[in-house]
Formats: sequence, structure tokens, C-alpha cells
Amino acid sequence: MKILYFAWLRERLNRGEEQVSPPDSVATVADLIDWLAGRDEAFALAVAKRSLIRSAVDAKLVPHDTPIAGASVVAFFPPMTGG
Amino acid sequence: MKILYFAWLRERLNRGEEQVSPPDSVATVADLIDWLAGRDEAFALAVAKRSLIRSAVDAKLVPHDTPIAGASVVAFFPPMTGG
Amino acid sequence: MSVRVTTEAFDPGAETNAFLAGDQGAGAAVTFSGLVRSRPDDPITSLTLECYPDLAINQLSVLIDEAMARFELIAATIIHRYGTMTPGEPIVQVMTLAPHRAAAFAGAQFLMDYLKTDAPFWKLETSPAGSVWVAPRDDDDSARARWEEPALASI
Amino acid sequence: MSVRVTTEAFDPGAETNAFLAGDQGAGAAVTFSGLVRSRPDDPITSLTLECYPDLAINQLSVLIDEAMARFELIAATIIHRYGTMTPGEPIVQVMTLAPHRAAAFAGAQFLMDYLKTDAPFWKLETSPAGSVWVAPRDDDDSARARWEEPALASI
Repeated sequence: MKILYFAWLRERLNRGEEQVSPPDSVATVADLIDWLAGRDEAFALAVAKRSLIRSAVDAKLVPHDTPIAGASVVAFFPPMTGG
Repeated sequence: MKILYFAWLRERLNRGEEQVSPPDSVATVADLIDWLAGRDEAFALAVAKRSLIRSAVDAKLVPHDTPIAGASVVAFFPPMTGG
Repeated sequence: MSVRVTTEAFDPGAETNAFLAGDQGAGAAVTFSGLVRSRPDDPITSLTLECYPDLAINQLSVLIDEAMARFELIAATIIHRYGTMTPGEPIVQVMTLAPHRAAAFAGAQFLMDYLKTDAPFWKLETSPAGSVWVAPRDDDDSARARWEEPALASI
Repeated sequence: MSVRVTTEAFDPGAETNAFLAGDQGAGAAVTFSGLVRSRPDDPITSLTLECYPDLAINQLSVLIDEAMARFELIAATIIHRYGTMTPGEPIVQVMTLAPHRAAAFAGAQFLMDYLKTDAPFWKLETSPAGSVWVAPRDDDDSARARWEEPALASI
């Protein structure tokens, strides 16, 4: 599974993407955030305020309770400021 | 005093402008309409419904109770349909 | 700000670019273009706009001053054509520039709403069946009415 | 309708003219152009937009479909640039075509309001003092909220 990071989240993690292989117990986006936070203190700090983190699964914007079974790409990013 | 007519009012009168010399008793735009109607049946018919007639004095849109003393140009026209 | 009342055709995109060239660090620009409409079920051959230019310039100048002040616009332009035009040709263009989009949109809508009822143009539609003067639309009056305030009673 | 997400600069007026060339007897066209803002009292050197293009195209496509249906638009286009730009450069352009002006204005405002909060772009402002990520504006959330309906919950 590929993970993408954007904007200040990317900067704070010092990477734009990474490959991860979470265990089957990681069922939702929220589980994935918890799992990533458990293995990386910088990530845990950056996502401490979960309400500031938006997520997309396979290029679809989704809430954190969305299942990730079968997903190829999960992206995390701050609130968007387009336009 | 020059009088201008526009749109269907111009068409119905078959003229776009004319010179007139109303007597001093013709004090307002409304008086002028009455005076013009008194001398021209086509005009009287065209302005029968006064609420459909807009007026301008010296290129300023004005209500019918506006004085015309000293005016050089008075215009009459239907409701506008710009844009 | 500027007002142009003309029988010459104008190029909508070129006008927008010329307007944007005056950008002074503003963030938002709105261009409204009004085109000669022709529906397949009710096609017209041409549209002729009659105009009283002296009054048009006076009315549009008051209107644009009001819009500049009311919406704190950085710039605004009105171009209004008259004469005979064919379907698809631009009749009118209103452009506004503001620090934020809400003001730019509101300013352009305000200008168009007043222009429809308060600018001395009259539309004559020509189709194979003949020519008819376009009647004022009731919803143009109600669109104008939503901006109504004592300050504008004189326009 | 079309969505374009690109690092290439675009020409606002040329885009408007290309859009108007598709006019099918429509009467009203609105172009909104969002430019890199720089105020004299708080000048910026450049603005960098980061983008997640795959998601941007998906989000903007859903949004434009919704706008077309909701406002019965004849056509709509969104162009959104990303990368590094200088003050005055166009970032975004939204264009709508409709039979009447109210729909063209509402469609363009709807697209911009959603685009501000729901399109995956992030702004980094660079000034002599350094670079800062632009925070979301509360009034962007309230601008979006005014269109809120169950049908849009999924966007």
C-alpha cells in the first residue's frame, strides 16, 4: 500500500510518499493513522489533532471510518486551500 | 426645446425628434406630455398609459413631476431593456 | 473604472485581459458577458439595440460609482454595445476586480441587475416572422429590487 | 464541460474566448479569475500551490457535474493551476454558460465556493520573511455551507 502526504504534513514528515504493509487488523483509515502513529513519533505528533487531517483512498476523498481493504493508495493532508 | 423619442414610441410617432415651443404654463414633464398629447392624436394614443412612459431631462432620468424650466432636451421612451 | 457605449463589436477575452492588466495585487476578477440569445425552438435572425447614448453614459457612470463604493471594488468596467447584432455576438460586458471573490461577484451582479432596468437601451428582436420589441422581464425588476436602498433611489 | 489541472500558465481572456466559442445560443457567460494576491502592506514574493492531481480531477469532475445539473448550465469549465506563481498571475478560472444571468452567476459562485474547501490544493506564501502555509478561511467554510444540501454531502 502506498501512502501519500501533502503540504505541511509532507514537510513535517520529510517525505511525500512511502510504501507500507499494515497487518489485516488495520481495517479503516482511522486504524491506519493509529498504526502509522505507533511506528513513527513524527507522524504521531503531526496527526495529534485528527480533525486537521483529511484523507483519500484511491483518489477519493473519504471520512476516517472508511475501510481500506483492497486500497492501493491512501493519502493524508491538511484542510484544502484551493481556488 | 428638443424632444427625443425612442423604441416603439419613436416608431409609433414616426419620428425620433422634434423641436417644440410649449407655453410657460407647461411647467413639468407631465404638463409637457399633456400638452404634446393635446396637439397630436398619435402621441395621445401612444402615451395613453402614462406608467409605460419614462422621461429624461437634459440626459438625466427623471420622474414626471420634474420641472422643465430651462431644459434643452426632453426625452420620452418605454421601460428600458438593456443588458 | 470606465464606461463604454459603442456601436463597435468588442472582443470579450481581449477586454478581460486589458482589464486584468490593471490588477493591483487584487485577488478576484469577475467578467459577465451577455450574448445575443437564440434558442433552437425560437430562433432569431438578429437583435437590434436602440440607445440614448448621453443618458446611457450618465446612468452607467452613476451606477459604476455606486458599485465601486458599495462593494469596495478595486476596478470596474461596463461595455455596452448597440446597433444590430447576430446570435452569439457579445452585447454587454461587465468586469469587476476586488480583493475577494464575494465582492467581485456581488459587484458584477449589482451592475447587471441595474443595467437591465435602468440603462436606456431597447431591444428589437428580428425573426423570419418579423420584428418585435422585447418586453421588460418581471424578474429583472425583482433582481434589481433586492439591492434597493434609499441611497439608490435616485438612479 | 471540462476540468483542467495543470502546471502551465494560462491566458484568462483566451480561455474565455475559447469557452464562448462553444456558445449555443446561450445568453449569459460568467468568468471568474482568481489571481495571486499581494497587498502593498503585506507583499508576497511568490505563491506555490501544491496539488494532488488525481484527487483534484475526481473532485472537480463531481463538482462540475453537480453545478451543471443544479443550475441547468449549458457549459462549465474549471482550470486550476499549481506550482509556483508570482503576484497577478492567474491561479484558477471558472466559466459558466447559461440561458440567463442568474444561473450563470450562481453556477460560478457555487464552483468557486466548493473549490476553495474541497479541491486538493494547498497554498504556500513566500515573502522576504519566509514561507508559510495559508490557513483555511472560516468564511470559505460558511460560503460553502450556504449551498449545503443532502445531495452534496458526498462531495
